[in-house]
Amino acid sequence: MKKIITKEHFMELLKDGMTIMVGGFLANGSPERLIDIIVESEIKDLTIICNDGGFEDRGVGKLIVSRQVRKLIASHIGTNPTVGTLMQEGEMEVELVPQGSLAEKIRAGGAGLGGILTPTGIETIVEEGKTILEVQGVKYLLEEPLYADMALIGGAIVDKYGNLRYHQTMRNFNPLMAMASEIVVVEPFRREAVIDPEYVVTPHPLVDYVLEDE
Amino acid sequence: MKKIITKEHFMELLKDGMTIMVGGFLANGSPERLIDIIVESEIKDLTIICNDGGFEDRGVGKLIVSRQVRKLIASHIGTNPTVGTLMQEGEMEVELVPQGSLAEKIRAGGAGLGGILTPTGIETIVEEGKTILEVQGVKYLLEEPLYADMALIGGAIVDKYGNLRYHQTMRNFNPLMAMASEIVVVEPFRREAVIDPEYVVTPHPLVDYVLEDE
Amino acid sequence: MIMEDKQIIAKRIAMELHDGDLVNLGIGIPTLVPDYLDPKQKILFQSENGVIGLGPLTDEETWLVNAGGNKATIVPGGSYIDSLLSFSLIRGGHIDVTVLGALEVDSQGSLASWIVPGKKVPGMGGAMDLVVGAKKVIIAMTHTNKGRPKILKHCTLPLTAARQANLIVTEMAVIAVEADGLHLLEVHPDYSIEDVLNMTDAELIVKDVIPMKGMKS
Amino acid sequence: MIMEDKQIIAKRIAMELHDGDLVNLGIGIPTLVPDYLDPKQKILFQSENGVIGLGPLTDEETWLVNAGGNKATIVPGGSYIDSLLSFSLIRGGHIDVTVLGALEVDSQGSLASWIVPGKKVPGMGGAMDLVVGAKKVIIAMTHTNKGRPKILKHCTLPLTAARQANLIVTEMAVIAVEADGLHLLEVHPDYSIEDVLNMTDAELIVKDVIPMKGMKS
Repeated sequence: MKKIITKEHFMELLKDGMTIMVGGFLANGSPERLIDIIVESEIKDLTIICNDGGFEDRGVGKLIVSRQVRKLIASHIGTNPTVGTLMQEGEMEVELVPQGSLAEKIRAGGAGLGGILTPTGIETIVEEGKTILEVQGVKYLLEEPLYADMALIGGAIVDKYGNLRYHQTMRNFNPLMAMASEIVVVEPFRREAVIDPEYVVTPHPLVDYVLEDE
Repeated sequence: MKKIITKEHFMELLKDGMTIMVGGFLANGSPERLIDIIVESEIKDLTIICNDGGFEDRGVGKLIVSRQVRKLIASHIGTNPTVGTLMQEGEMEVELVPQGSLAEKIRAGGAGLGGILTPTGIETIVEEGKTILEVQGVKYLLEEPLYADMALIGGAIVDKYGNLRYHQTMRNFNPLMAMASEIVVVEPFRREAVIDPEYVVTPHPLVDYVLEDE
Repeated sequence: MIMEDKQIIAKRIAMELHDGDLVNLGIGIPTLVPDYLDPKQKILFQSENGVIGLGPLTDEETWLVNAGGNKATIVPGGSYIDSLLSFSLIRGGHIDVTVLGALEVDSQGSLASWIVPGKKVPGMGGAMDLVVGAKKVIIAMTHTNKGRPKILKHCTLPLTAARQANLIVTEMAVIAVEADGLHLLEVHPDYSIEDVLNMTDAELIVKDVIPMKGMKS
Repeated sequence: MIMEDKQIIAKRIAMELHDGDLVNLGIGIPTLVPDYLDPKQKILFQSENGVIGLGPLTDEETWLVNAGGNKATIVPGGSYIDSLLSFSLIRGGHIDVTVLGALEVDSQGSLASWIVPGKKVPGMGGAMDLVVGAKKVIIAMTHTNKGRPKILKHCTLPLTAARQANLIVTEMAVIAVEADGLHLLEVHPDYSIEDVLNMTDAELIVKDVIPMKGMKS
């Protein structure tokens, strides 16, 4: 049985300046309750790694609107106008990464790799400042690993051991992030007694905490 | 519904000099019937990519005993004495790759990557002839992608669409190889009407052929 | 019935899809393509956020969304995958066709679609991986933007990828990107070849042009 | 009851495992370690071929095998994974302890275990990834081979990895690999410190040595 974590205990884990990975794709599969607690905590200067900027009232977008984010690493920010505003005001730094490269960078962090070579971004501004290597006659960009202090996992069906699988498209980045962070906190979408060993997506040793039900 | 392939049709796909990936770990999850058909076909000069050399009477070991293999790429060959014999006689080339690097090389081939950087093998003879890169102060080996003409998949539970999941530990290298080959042929371990969309491991567009039942 | 420009584009692109194809549709015009497919055709759609076998939109309660975040369905035989496998399929050449919009395409097949510096920075999302990885890249876009050509000698905006587009479909024309340049293949019956040439900044190779398939004037 | 050398090693290593640890056991001596664990201890075993929560061996019909290819079981809460995730966990530092045999270990913690050139070439299997990736690497081996020390100043065989071993457990001694060299921590009651020094080629730092935990003379 994984440690059930209360809202209060989760708040104690939060610190200014943390790097936090947040699952979800346009907030689908994002852990909304955990995000709300971070908003309430008022910690600041966060680096957030997420597929996108979410919406102003959903997903990581709420952290951006509350001005707790110093840097956002994402593939897409078009759905949250506040991101653009804060960027222009110089209040928040945004690092845009192609979605497939973002997935690979997070996986590399979780899998102990020093990076991966991708053809994506070659001859675009994405290659600026990055190492280019030629392998078997083709040019690739070296994308380096990402690792975070904490991962917040949503969309998860959680069993009593803390094993996870995911509901529908809420899977997205969640299983990758559960590999690539020091502390992994899960907000259950639903509970199941025991997930069949064949169907587990994230094995329970990767999970540190499961948020208690409301 | 995927194309059901007969023994005769499968034989027509076989050619001298092919590179073939074969799933399985010490023959657990290896497609024994497909291997037997290759033995019967008498094609030769094969390059076989498999976790290990199997046994003399099980798994890819049968292809080695029948002297159809020119080169074996594997992580372990200790369970099949014929491998050592053929190596010493200069009849067969063996490229030993750390098991985790072998998995990454196959994945890189299937995922369109130019390779991955791994700390495994640094300061050992595995690094010979390979590019070494330093990232964030740590040295890594560049392991390049592997791609094959054909993948032979075993241990698979196959549904009517050709979706796959795998029975117990027979999963091993099978899902990786199904991504990294021009032609993917599956030998079913068992059939299921429809695999739940949440439980599919290898989506059916990756599968070209399913071997007919005996 | 008069078709709007975007419907013309979607209808024509639908004719480029074939049984057994695994297809990724970008947001915007590409999402209209399925409206013009014969239901008997066996086209399978991939959604970058993690679906093989995306079905039509729905109003039902569901947590299945498409790449635009809209509630959708899954077809029989479909599956859910994570972002890693989704982009491994995309970058690894397992997607037969990707259809996406663009702000500019040039004579080499380079395209720009994700940023207008100083104005609009939505981000590249999955577009860079899709155009690099898919076997065939079809650009679905209006021929001009406020009267200005979008098919240029050289892209002026930051690229999504260099030399990756294979086919450009607009409301005026179908243009193939070949090693020797852009070939004008088809022209919509409402326009002349000259109209197309006038509205195109890039050189077009004009040889054996036919009326746009499936269109009436 | 007189314990065999390999049982001494396994029993002592069992004391190094703690509740909540995710542990990978190599073939040979390491597979004996679970025999000496208290069933109440919550140690989870990972098998490189794709199991989280490997249980005891079995004679029942099953397709679940361990890394030695032997029929085994899975504990409640366990899961099956593919080789990619298995080695991502291994290389990514998600395994707390790996226990494996070696032919040689040296004063820097470098080890050789997978090849005797010209004689035996079994291959490295998963060993190279395991020793590089696991948080703690415990070497389980007999102190000598045919009377010759296996703990050397410098390995003579091709390495499995450089500077990765953390603890060496033999039937004679427990030795920690630290930045300043090898520390002799414990000596089995059947041997003296001098016996251990005589049978060890590498320098050992001898300070506060205690009798090997859990052993009687």
